[in-house]
Amino acid sequence: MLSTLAMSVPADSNWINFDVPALIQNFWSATFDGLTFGAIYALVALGYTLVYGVLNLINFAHSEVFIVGCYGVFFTLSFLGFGPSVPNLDFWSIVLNLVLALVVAMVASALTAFVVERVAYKPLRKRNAPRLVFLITAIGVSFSIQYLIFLWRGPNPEVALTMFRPTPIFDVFGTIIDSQQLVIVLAAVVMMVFTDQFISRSRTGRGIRAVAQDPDTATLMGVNKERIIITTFIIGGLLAGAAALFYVMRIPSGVQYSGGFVLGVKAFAAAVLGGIGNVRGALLGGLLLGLIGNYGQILLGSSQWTDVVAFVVLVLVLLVRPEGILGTSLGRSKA
Amino acid sequence: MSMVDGPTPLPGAKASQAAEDREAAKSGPGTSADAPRGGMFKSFGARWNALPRQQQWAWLTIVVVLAYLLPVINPPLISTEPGNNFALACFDMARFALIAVGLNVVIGYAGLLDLGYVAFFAVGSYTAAMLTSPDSTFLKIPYLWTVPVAMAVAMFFGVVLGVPTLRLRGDYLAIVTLGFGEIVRLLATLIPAMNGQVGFQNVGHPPGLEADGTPIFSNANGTPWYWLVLTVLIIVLLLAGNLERSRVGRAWIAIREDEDAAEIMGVPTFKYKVWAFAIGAGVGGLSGALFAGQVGFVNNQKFDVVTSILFVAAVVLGGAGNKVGAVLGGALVSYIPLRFTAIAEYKYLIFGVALVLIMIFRSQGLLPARQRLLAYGRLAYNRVAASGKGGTPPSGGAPGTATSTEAGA
Amino acid sequence: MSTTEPEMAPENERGRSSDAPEIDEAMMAEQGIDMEVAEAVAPDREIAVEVGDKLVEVQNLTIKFGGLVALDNVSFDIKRGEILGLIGPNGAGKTTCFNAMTGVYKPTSGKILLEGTSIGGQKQHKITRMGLARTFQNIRLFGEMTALENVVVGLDARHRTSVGGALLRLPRHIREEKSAIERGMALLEFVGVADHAATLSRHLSYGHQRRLEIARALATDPKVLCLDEPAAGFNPAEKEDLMALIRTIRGDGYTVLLIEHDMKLVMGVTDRIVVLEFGKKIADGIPSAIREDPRVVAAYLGEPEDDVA
Amino acid sequence: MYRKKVITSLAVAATLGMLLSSCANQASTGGATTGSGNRIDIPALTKIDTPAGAVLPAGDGKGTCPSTTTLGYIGAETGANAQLGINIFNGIQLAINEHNAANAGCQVQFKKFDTEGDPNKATGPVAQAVSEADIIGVIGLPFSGESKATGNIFEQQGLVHITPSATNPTLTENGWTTFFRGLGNDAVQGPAAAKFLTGKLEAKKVYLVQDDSDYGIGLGTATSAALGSALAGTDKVTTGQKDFSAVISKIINSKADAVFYSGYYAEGAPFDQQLVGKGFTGTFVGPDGVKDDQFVKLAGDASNNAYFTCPCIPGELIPTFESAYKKLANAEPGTYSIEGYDAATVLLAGIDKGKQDRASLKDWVKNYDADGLSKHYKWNDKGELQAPTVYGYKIAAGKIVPIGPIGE
Repeated sequence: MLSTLAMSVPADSNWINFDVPALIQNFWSATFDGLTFGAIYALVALGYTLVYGVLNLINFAHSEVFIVGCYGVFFTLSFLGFGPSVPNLDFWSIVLNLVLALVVAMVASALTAFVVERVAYKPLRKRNAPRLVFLITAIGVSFSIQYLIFLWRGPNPEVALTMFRPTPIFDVFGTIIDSQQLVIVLAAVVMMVFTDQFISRSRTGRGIRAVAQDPDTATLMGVNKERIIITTFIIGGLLAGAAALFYVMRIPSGVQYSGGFVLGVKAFAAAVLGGIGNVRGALLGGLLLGLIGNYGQILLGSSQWTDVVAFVVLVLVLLVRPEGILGTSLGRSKA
Repeated sequence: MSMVDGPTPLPGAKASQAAEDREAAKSGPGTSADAPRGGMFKSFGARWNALPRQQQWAWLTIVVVLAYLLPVINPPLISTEPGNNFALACFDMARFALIAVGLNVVIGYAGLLDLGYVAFFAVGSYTAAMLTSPDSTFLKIPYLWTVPVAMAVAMFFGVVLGVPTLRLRGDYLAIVTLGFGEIVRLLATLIPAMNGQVGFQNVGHPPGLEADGTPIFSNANGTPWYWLVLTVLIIVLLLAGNLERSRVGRAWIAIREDEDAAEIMGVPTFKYKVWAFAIGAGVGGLSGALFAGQVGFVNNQKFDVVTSILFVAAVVLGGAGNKVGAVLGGALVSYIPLRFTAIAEYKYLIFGVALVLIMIFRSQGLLPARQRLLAYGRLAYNRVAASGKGGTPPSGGAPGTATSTEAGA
Repeated sequence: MSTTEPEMAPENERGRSSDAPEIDEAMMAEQGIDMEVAEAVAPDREIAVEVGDKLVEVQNLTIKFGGLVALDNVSFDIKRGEILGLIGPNGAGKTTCFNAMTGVYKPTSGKILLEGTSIGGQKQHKITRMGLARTFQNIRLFGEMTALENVVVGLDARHRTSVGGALLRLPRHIREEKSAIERGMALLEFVGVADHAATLSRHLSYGHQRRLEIARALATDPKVLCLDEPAAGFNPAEKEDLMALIRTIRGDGYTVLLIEHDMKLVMGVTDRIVVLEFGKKIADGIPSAIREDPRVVAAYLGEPEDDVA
Repeated sequence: MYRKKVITSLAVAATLGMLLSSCANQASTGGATTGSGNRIDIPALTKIDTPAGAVLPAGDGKGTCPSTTTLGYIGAETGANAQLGINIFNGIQLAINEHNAANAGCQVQFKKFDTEGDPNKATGPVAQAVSEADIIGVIGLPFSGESKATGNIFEQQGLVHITPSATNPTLTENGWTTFFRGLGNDAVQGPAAAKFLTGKLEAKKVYLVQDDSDYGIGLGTATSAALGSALAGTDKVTTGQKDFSAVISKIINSKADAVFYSGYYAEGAPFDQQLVGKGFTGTFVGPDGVKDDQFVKLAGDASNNAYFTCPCIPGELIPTFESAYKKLANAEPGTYSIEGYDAATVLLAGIDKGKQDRASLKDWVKNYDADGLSKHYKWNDKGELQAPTVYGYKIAAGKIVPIGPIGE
């Protein structure tokens, strides 16, 4: 695609420059920043992947499940007195407040996911509707939630919330890793490992895998399909709520009605990149997408390239591995 | 996926077999066929198909004449004035209808979910702009020539995108097309020759001057533009009808219904998917070029994912797979915010809620799809009906179209 | 019903001009047809009357999925003009073999030749055009199309109209569309679904759907017609009709490959039977011989027939 | 400033060239206490004089005109760009109300047309407006894109229009005789900003970051040219971008002591916030697109290092305008409210002088030469103001306050 476009452009415009020195100079900071954002992508991507695994549905409304979580964080922390300034609190009070915000966000997101499932998808499932219908419904739900928030909160982002001032922790290859990056990456990875173990070990997890593999047989074997589906949506919601906290931590002024959409698209791309339906694929895809975007924008000289690079890589990966890097396997084995 | 382990492709075929057999025996063949397709539209479709050809022709002529006269009549309740010039509103409705008809080929016929359709519209717009605007460094050609060029360029992009990605199935295609749409928009920003948000001014228009020296196709003059797009729309509808009632249309529907089975029945599915993509892209490019000519200014705004999704919404609202439905859906999606400017704030919310409600309660859209896939089907079906054994032909299923000229029905 | 003797050759020698079996005649009379299926499917085609030569050769076919060997070095032939049954217990590899022949799976090793040309690695639609058509175990009609349209999709495999030709309604398009209606209706009459030509296929009864699948496959003008458990879900009377139909098809000069669980049907209609078990061929012979074969008996005793359908 | 960002309230008022930056001696109160020692403290302006002879909408009260005489506003009323439009048409409404109250014999009508600020939607409303013969003058369109798309329609119909906020320099290169710009364009602001950075702010190495908008690119180009050797590097960001870590690491590695962000506050605010969060201690300067209370809200504490440039006038320092506006709109005057007010005043003065058809009103504006509340209005033959001014602003106690004209 790039080459064809390049041909159609007058020769005088060298609009692609590879700035290798800049990449070398900024390599480690790009890596750590990419991993931080990638971890957030990955948490949201899990929600897409789980629902896709069980229902074969791209839950386009998941980005709104996420943004509702962001508003949960915003209202909780605003209520607790957080604002644009660095809070004047001791370490444990901050931790306590953040945990509270985390819980509220997770509950808010999970509740949204639950309502979306019940109101929009369940009636369709009952009628055995074609998949396009599900997808359009998902898009409709996404628009509805987004613009409900728009009408309620207006077009502007909410006031910035600073949770704590990032302090340097490590110095790796001359680049500082700060406390914020560390908190986000560690917490996200812990949550994902927990989710992975839950899916593969617990009784409910086995049920999820069984439904993903073959809903009809799973039902015959005594698995309550409806309960599994709703559980899957709720797990996705909980993770999206957690992602919301880290997102607001990273981008304090990112709470906005439309804030979820772009991130949702990226997270979905991450899920596809890693292999949709695959829990570990979501982690891998998220981190990779974060890294690729960051390297790409530095190499090509402007952050306007981030999405172009990310999507081009996604397309290329899909051409080589049509089912993503790790393949689709939430209990599914395709011949 | 394995071919044999999949779910029963015709849901409940086995389970409901006995019931259907009984019903069929009782009521005679054919009559139960389209029972689920209820509602007032069904009776309309049935009545329409029952009309003799001459009457269908007469009604069609009236509808087309009324459509042409729409901006001249400027009917009081329907008019978008005083907020928006009604002739231009008509133009916008026709443009949206044209886009929806093109996208309907991709989504409605071939069942390929394209979430980046706006990219082809953008390619068409930019082609027309860059070949006519004084802000561009390219060679300049008369505007009317840019229209076929824009179609060709958009089709080329359709093929370039389609060949690698159409091997992917369903949802992967959705994300890849969505990504492609974003890439085109971002490249319009990144490539200096495409002028980013600065854009191209004074895009060309068809020749001709009014008595007072202003161009007939001035961007303030909606009526000639509307007539132009309406004419193009009718031609595209006729051609789409031709394709629908040919092996091409049958191949598309077969792919939509069961891609593996289609391939095994000898349909070169990949080739026809690329064709669907290319034809859809061509119509998108065509509408883009017409739009660029009317507005006279093209920049990188408004070629975003949300616009793509509005296009999809137009197709689905009208009834995916039905080209007349696509016209209706496209026109409505454009008309409602222009007419009810007071509710502009709410339009996306209304869209969202409407999409959900329509999908839940009327998932086949306002005008449910029923393609007529045989150019001479009426001959055969009439024979079946006449033989007395077949009962009445099913309402939607009596493809009463023997010539392409009815495509606009 | 095991009347079929190993008299494959004599019956087939009658080839296209054979007298149709009586059931078939009755059926055709009932529907007022006086046209043979070959006439409808391929009016211009020379049906090869020479029988007995190898039409399809499966040579040392092996298919592996990961570590699992689904087919292990299987070889057999389909001779022109015969009805070959492919049987075996569940999981024996019948459907895998079938899918390999129709291009769904790629052979890990070995070859499949149709009239001496390898079909391995060909695209599925090309294989269909080479002359190999199939039906599906679980019906896969195009649900939103009428019965007639379904059949015409099959006929399109032999059409040569281009996209441009269809767009502009060039003469070839018009010619092909007109003949498609005639031939499609003839095929529907042949399988007995003509009354429902205008009915959406998803609204057809189960039996009609099965028959329509056969008509659609026949429409592609195959050299070999592969039927994947065509009698699944049929009652005995329907099975009788189906057997008659298959015989008529063969009688008109088509070669048929039949996968079936129902032993009665297989024994009643086939000329020859290949038996698979655990991915290996364990027997190959005329029905009466297969019936006596101890290994086949053992294989089937291991799994009661009731479970199989 | 012409694009899709909502600008919320910040009072802006005006004087002309005679503004007294010298009388602005009061130190800023509190607030700006972030302790980067290398930051220059420039005192805030507290009051400015309005020109004594400023033309006001009321005029002499003796105007007469037909009751059908109508002025139009065409621009965003709804959508994401609504706030800017509301600021403008409230300013216009105020001017018309004052005029009609004082001139019983001339009751001018006011009609609004909604474009959502979208060039693709603008032709419908503009075509509608020009087709209504009673409309003899228009204030609009606020954004450059929509102005480009529709300028020729006004030209064809000879309908004069004054944009209160579209700043793209090329708009006056089209040969349109009906287009007039009521403020300085980007080509004026860029050099002023560069001079402000290297002069008053004493920056040695300036890193310039621009967004992908028409505005950001144009202003960025003008500024970087004027910065010359003080330019330490440039980068581009995207509208809607949330994460700026890659840009920031480049800036920090470049050891720049100031950043000029050529774009809008929606990206500028999180950018500055993340910049400071990553340990950047230099100053941050943004143009009128960034100068907004939303910036302070979104950037939080980080905004203390921020300065702004704007071709707009600090309207909140003109008490009469501020109180009248508040009474009408129940809100503080916003960015470009006074530009809308002044533009309407120019047209109303013409109507009172008997210029009551499109042709004569156009000539009136063309030859206009008088003070408005915010500045002196006299256009050159292309439709640009002859003497626009650019103001500098800073943040004090969480508020944006003017620090006087820059770039002179």
